[in-house]
Amino acid sequence: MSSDGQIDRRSFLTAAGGAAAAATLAGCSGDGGDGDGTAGDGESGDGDGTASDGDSGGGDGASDQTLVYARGDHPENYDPQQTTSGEVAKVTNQIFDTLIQFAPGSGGQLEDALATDYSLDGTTATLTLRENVTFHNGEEFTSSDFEATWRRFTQSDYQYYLGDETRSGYGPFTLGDWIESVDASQDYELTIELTQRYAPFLRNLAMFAAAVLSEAQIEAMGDNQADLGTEPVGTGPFQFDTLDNPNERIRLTANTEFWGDGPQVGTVIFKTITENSTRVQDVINGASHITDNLDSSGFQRAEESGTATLLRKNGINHGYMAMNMARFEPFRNRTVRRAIAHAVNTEAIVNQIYQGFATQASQPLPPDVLGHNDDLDPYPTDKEQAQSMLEEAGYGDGFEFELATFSNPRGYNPSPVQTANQVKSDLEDIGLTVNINQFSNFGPYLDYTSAGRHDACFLGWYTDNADPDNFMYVLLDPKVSMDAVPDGQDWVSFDTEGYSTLNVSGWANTEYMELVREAQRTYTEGDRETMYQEAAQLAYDESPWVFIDYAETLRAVNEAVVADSYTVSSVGGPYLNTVELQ
Amino acid sequence: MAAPGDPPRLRSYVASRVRLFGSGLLVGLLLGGLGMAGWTLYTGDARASEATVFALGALVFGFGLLGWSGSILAGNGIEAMQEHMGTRSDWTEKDSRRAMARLCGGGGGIMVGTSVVAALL
Amino acid sequence: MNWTQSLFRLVEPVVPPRFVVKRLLLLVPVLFGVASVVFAILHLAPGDPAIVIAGQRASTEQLEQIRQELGLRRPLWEQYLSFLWDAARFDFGQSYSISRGNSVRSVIADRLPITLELAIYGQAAGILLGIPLGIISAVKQDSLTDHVTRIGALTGISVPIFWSGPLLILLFSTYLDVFPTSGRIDSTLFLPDTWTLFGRELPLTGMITVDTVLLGNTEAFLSAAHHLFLPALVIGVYSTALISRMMRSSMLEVIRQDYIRTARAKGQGAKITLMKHGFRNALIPVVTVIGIQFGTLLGGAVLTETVFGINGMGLTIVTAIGVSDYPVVQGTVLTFALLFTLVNLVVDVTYSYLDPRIQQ
Amino acid sequence: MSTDTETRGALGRLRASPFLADLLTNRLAVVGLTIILGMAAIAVYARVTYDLGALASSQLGTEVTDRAPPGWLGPAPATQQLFGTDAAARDIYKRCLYGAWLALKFGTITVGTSTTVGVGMGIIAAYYGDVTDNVIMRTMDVLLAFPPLLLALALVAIFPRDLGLWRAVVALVLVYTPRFARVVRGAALKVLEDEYVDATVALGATDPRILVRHILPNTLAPITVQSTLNFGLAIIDLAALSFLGFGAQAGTPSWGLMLSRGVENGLLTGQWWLSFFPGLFLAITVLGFNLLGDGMRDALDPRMREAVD
Repeated sequence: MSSDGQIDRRSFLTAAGGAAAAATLAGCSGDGGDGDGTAGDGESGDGDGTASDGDSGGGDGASDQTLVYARGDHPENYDPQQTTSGEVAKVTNQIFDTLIQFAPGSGGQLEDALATDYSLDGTTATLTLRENVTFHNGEEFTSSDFEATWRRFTQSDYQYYLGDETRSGYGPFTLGDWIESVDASQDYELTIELTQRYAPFLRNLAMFAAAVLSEAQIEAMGDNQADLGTEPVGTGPFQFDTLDNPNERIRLTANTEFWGDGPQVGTVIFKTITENSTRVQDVINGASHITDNLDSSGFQRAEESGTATLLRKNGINHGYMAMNMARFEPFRNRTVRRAIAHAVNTEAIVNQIYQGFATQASQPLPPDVLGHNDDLDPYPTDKEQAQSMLEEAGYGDGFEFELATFSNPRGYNPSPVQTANQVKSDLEDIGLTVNINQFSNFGPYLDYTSAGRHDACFLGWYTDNADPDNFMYVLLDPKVSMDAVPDGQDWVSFDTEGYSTLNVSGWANTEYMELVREAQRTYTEGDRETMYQEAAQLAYDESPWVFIDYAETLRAVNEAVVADSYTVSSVGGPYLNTVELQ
Repeated sequence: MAAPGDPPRLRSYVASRVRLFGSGLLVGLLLGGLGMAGWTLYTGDARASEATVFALGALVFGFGLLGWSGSILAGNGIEAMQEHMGTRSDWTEKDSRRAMARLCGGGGGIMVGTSVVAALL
Repeated sequence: MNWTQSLFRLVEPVVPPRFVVKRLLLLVPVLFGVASVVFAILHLAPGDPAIVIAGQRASTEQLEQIRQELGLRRPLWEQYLSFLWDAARFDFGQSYSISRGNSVRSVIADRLPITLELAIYGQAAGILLGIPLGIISAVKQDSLTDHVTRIGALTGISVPIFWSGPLLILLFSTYLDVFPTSGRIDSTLFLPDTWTLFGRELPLTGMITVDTVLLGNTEAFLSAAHHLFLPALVIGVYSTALISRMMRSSMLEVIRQDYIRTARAKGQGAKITLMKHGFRNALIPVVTVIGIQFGTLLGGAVLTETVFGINGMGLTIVTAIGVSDYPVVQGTVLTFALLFTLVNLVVDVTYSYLDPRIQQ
Repeated sequence: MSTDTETRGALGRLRASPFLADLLTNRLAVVGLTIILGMAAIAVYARVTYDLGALASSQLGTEVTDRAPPGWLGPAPATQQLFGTDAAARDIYKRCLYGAWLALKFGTITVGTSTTVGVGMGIIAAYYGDVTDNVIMRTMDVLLAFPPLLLALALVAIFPRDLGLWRAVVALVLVYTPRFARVVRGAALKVLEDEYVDATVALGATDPRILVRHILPNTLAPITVQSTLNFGLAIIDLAALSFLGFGAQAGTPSWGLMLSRGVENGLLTGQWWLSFFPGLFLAITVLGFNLLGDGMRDALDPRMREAVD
């Protein structure tokens, strides 16, 4: 690690380039790479990877191979605390480790990472940390690194606090809102005191934003904390080497001292191809090995080619259309909402617009998440029934409303404009007039929806931590106090004290709110499951949203990648440490 | 150009420019003040009105400044080119400069007027 | 006077330094003018920067905190003045999302050369092909050559870049697989940040075809040229079409001028007449118009970069508008304006070479 | 230079209509005119025959296949879906035809408005002169100095989004108006210099009369050329704004939007018909206007012909 906190980006890159040219592994001073890795090897045997001893030892032999990962965007800052972008997380997950991680290929099971033992009891979380883990800069990992990480992210009185405008919204969301204090008095014991009982907390520790940074680096960065993302230093399987912004690439090299499995390749290059189908073509040609964010036509094309395989997995996400009860009066009538749910042909949306790479949604929680209610089926499309329900509700003559939509594809809604058009066509059939209000920019779009200015809108959610709370409480609880909801009313206005604008339908069903709030504090898995299933039933019946789809996680992989060495995960990852090339 | 030790010419040099800019400024002040007050009455949101009217003022001001410097910068070239091509649009650098100075004054006036009214409200 | 002599006269140092200095000084008000316009545009544009920064996961209090931090709650004149001050130092702070946490200055430093490279190839093609084509077309007015050139030029400006570009990609990249679909260089080739000249380390230009030559890396140069071919072709055709049209009408006008007719009457050969009087005079409006057309070319670069996924200033501004990364929008717009002004300044100076009368 | 007399000559010529004769002998201009008339016929046909709502709404969930190749390529009968269907299973052929209507409609609105406003400003500037002239024309000059597409992008970013396609139209009107104002002012000044206008003023003619009776007719020729040339540019710029996502609203069968959706939904995976046909219509139409405009300019400007003896 450079001792000079003032080092600027260009001279840093020069240093890194020089280091690469000398075939050393770059840190700022390059000393991490030359270090003797005995301690690391010993430790990795302790973990889950029995094969890794041999691999780490023989890693140098396999190290000349280069894995190329193609993606759609090239952010230029790889600080896990400054981003909300999945594109950044893909890279930081290679460089950094979290205390606990999502097991590769699982639907969000937790497993050991930098902590070998962890428990949550009441408002206290206790973790035992892995010993003999070193950062890429050669510093040893201890509990004070986590403390510094947390303080940099959330504590404005900390000397090296990242700053309100620099840190991402994940700061409070992941750690800040929940952690009261961190006790790092012992090097390998960590005690975290929470502000309240909070069941998803351990899962939050596995989120990419909770990645552990090096305290030594934080201190060395001094007042230039924002620059940390151009020279990230972590404990992960790959270490940062070169950031080539003009050509939109980033190069990582193997960390031979990695505590866990692998890495099996010497170099990983993340390259950028904006156009989805071009990216698939690149994998088919073998110019890159793995790519993500496929669209349906790219998927078909890869499927037909003989050189690439396709991996698909249920995703943990949800695309929906929210009906804003706080603004648009007819939506306050449950029968109207249910009629709309019956009219929108989600089957056509999922099978034709999304080409079958998503499944119809039936409830807020996607499958594979604790508390998903298997008894619920998507609303069947039945326009006659929808029509008669409208008449029953007194809206037989129809009405007119605005449907706001973003226009650039997002994972849970790969074709928003077409989807909006489909909804418009479907609702026309039952006499409703839909005016599509299309936003080309996502930022102003969120601005608009979180101010509650829409009648109805498309939105969606990717899970952060695969916890049901992350959908049920975050998206559908208004987070106002129970007393703020007037009697006999199941919505509140957006300016209610404490209102969370993530709830874009204004829904405030007290029965539902009690359930999910109780579940948030419940640590017994079985009890939580029952509560969420009940809450899901309620959401289904009340239908504040039209539940549209759960999109699949899709990856195209070139034949050069050894079969099964790459595992698709719907949360966390990609796990490139295990990937082998032929 | 006015040389030092040539006060009357300097005075007229300055005065003519002040007159140009000033006339614009006065109109701008009026527009800005009235615009700000009127817009606030209409929308009921002083902060948003200030942002809108002030930004419009900045737009006019920037536009004027750009035109002013642009006229001098490209003036000779454009005049000569038009003479050369015989388009005869009577474009002169001086006219352009003067018109732009007025615009500049107007934009500046709107910004000042808005800020004053915003501070009073 | 023969052809070489007239060429030589072109490079004679006839422009007084004062002329240039005065123009350079005027860049200051230009910068402030553009900065004011940019300030206005961003304050009139919809959208709240705080939500852009914090994202979907932020709470209302955090948003308010960020607004305070960004100074969005200060009076506008204060925001305006501090913005001007920052603009004067070319400091737009940090990018909100494209390159979050990095300075806008470094984003621009990375991307400007990319656009310049594309624009230079486009402009060069336009000048090298467009000017001769325009002359030939004018000299042989109404001949077959003229018709073909004119139809070609008209087609060139009529076919949208956002149609021809994708079609070329489809044909040459997807079907024939002779050109890469995107990127600027093979993904496994990395270049160092400096090159060495007589033992001294110098920074690279950022223009990849130049850099690879400076580094003497043939493989990388070929790869870069291979990647650049299609985009350069698209913008080159566009620029050639623009300039040949201008050159033709300008040349026609000069040809008809009396003194040329007189010269011809004296019995000199038609070709010599053209070279001697026509070319230089015809070039005068063309040079000026090339400057103005540079703006159109920048517009073409925006579309070309969008189509080919080239990460230059054009794609940056479209993306930045798309994700509401306001500091980047400010920086790129200002850079575009300065670039445009500088090019016109160069044009102005060139122009005074060609026509010393205007230096006064 | 003897520009004045020559230009006056050109205007005189126009009155006696050798202009039209010149134009019609220019084969390229005739081709251009034919293309435009053909497109106009298509536009009117599409407007009368098809229902915009039906063309805009998604056909998914019906028996029509989405992204079906053109009939003459694929398994379907050759007459079916001449240009194939798009990602929402809509008939590209019909949408392309309707696109002609939209392009000509919005092109006419854009160019018509900028012509009207530009002519107004130009004439006013020329007639009143002095401060009015300076303020109007100098503002126009600054607007002219901005790169057109970049200026339009910046303007589109400020306008309220609910304007939809009108946002792009308004931005382009602002981009084009100065061109007309400048041309008209130049032409009007020449007319004003003629003694006979002075004579009419002396006889007590009112302002509007002079404007309408004397100035306007004499500026018609340059305005027409300018409008024709800018018509092509307007259509292409409107399409470019739609392509970049700042123009036409979802589902509208506008060529620019169809093109961008087509590129996104399938060009690179071989479904070229999604974007090829809208682009072809766009390019042909623009070419038509450019051919005609060029021909008109040649026919109008006598210097061009004198040049070659």
